[in-house]
Amino acid sequence: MVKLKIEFSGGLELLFDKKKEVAVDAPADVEDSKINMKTLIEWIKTNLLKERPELFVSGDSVRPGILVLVNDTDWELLDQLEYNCEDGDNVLFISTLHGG
Amino acid sequence: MVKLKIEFSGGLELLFDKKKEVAVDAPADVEDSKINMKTLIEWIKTNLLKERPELFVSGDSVRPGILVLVNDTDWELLDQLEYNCEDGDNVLFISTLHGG
Amino acid sequence: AVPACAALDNEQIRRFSRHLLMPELGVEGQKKLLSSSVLVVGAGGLGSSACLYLAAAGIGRLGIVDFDTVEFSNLQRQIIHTESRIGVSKAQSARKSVLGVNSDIDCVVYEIALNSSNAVSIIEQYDYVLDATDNVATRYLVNDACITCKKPLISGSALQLEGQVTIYGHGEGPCYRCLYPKPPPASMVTNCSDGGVLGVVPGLIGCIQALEAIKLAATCGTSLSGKLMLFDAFSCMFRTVKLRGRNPECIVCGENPSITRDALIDYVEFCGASANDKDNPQPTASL
Amino acid sequence: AVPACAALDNEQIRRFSRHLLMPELGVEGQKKLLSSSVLVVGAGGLGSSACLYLAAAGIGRLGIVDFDTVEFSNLQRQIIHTESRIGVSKAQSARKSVLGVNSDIDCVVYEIALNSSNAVSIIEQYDYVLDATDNVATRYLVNDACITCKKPLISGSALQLEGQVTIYGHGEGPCYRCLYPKPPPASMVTNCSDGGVLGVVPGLIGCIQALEAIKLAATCGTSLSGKLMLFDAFSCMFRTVKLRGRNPECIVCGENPSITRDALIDYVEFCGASANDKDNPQPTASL
Ligand SMILES: [Zn+2]
Ligand SMILES: [Zn+2]
Repeated sequence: MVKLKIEFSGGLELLFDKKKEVAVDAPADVEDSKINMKTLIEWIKTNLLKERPELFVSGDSVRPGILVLVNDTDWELLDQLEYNCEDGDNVLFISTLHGG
Repeated sequence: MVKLKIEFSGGLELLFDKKKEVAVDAPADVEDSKINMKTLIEWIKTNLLKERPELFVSGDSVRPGILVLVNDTDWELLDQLEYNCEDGDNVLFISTLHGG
Repeated sequence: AVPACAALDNEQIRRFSRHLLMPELGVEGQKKLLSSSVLVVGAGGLGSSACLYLAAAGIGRLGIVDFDTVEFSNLQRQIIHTESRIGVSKAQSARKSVLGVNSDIDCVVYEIALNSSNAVSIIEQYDYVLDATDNVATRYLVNDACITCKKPLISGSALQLEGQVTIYGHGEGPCYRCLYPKPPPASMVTNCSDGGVLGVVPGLIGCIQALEAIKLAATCGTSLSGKLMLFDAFSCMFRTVKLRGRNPECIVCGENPSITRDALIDYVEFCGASANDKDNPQPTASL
Repeated sequence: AVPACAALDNEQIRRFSRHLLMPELGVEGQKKLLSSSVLVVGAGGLGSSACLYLAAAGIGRLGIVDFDTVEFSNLQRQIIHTESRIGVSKAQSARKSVLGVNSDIDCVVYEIALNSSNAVSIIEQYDYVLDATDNVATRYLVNDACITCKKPLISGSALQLEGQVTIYGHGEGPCYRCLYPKPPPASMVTNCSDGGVLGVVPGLIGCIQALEAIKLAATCGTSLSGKLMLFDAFSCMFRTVKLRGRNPECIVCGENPSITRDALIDYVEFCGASANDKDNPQPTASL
């Protein structure tokens, strides 16, 4: 199991029972102690998402308009879907706001 | 030696060569690896303070109007002058602002 | 303190539609705002944005205390005033601007300097108080009057490129005196006349004060009580630190207070400084 | 873009004394502000506080773009407008308020909807641009026009109890398209008309946008370029995260851009949504 803090912001929390922050034990799929980001997104979709999956995922990634931050760093700087999350990682999904 | 991050805010940085943040190796005086807060204040006064000590210290503590935070927590919740700082601690000195 | 309304009228529904759409606020939250009263002490840099956003949000009664008049050098940050109101009472000028945005609120002005004799009788008429003043003596006075009247105090301050916000006298959180039992030496106090301030910094802090008052009034969200928010405009970084709790020994909010609502002290004497930003220039001041 | 002044005149010295006192700004910083020009796209919730604080700070030329008119439901957050200006052009109303605070600036209004034909000719006249708009199509348009004109874009947004701020097209930082190469599906976009917004949240975000523009113009401090600031009003927490750098493959800021200043695209078609907060109500919208 991999112990992660998963956060949702920018309205995404509405898809997750209005929870902005969830502590999870996700199943390891890399070296017994890590979980690949692609697997994690699929796992979140199956285990945490409560409604309208098309507002969260698109193909095997997140939908356009969502940023993914691992430990407050854009996942584009960290191998994106190939990043392997480990114990203690904080994964934040942000939906961009457009209002003003 | 105890590795600490010392920060100054609210104008106090003017007494410390305009540095808002200093990484220091302070001499341990407790158990070879910790430094007592009272000793640390004296050490900062001797080693970091550049001018007007009366704007920083008063007796063996800080002057009225300065808050001390260890790892973002008020030192009053942590034994105040009796707290022993250890490797990695962040000590923040804030001068209260009154302007508006 | 303002009579609670049974329902929103059509004009209120139109005005506050963007609030009513939010589940966290909704009709019930808006009704609470309309039934609430807030006193803003100081119509300067902090008070400018705070008063405008409190009025726009529909706080039912807004009190504004300021004995000063608008000066040209205020306009670099005090966006509630205008060039045409130079020399006019700041409290009156602020009232004119807030009623321009929302004429439906009750806006009461106090063109006086708050002191030990008048503070309690004004503060007891409001639910929440914003400290938007600019000097140490008035900050102790406002604290003591709020604590003895059991009114939460949303305190903001700004200088140069930094700002600070917290809430005193709410829940288990401390009061100003719990944190600062002794005033700082008068020679070490810098105000905006001495040290300068980037205009938008108090503007931003005033917004946070208004936000925290709105959240308390609407009983929405978690407040800054027991926490101190620090802002550094140079790096655009915010940081929230955890403060001590209420001190049982505190002479105003503790178990055996020596300062009571009928026995406030002489704050100018206590601080050794004038309760006036302008009377006391400190040429050497940098702290 | 505004002629640099050799020295401050006496009126400017009086007006900006609180800036001149600060070592980080001083006379040189103030002169840079007076010689700078900033375009604010949108005179709504974000633009209200941003325009007022930019004007108060002495930005030499302030452009304001908005084709809309003031509506009653705007006054819950758009504190630059007034009840007496309902039905009036928002750009003109904003101009009146900013000149009230500082009549010494050059305030230019554009009572038009920005589009692919007019955006470049307006934006190229300014040093910095604030995105204070309320819809996805205009955000892509403003981004592309700023990037192709090499103007840093200070982007803010707000909805319900949250806000976001960043700077695009500055230094090694990304642009809007580097982060969001594909627009979100139109059915997933919520604006303030649909989802509501707590009025002071865009007010606060607009202050941060003004601050960042002032810092860039005065070359003071470190900017939010390459970083995204998130604000959650419910808990009053700010958080800054690190963004990717500029994408060499980006079709506007990359090495072989397909979008150029003479070949902007049709943004409404690109986003599949109208560039207008009001034309496109989304009853199911919550994202
Ligand atoms: Zn107390
Ligand atoms: Zn790009």
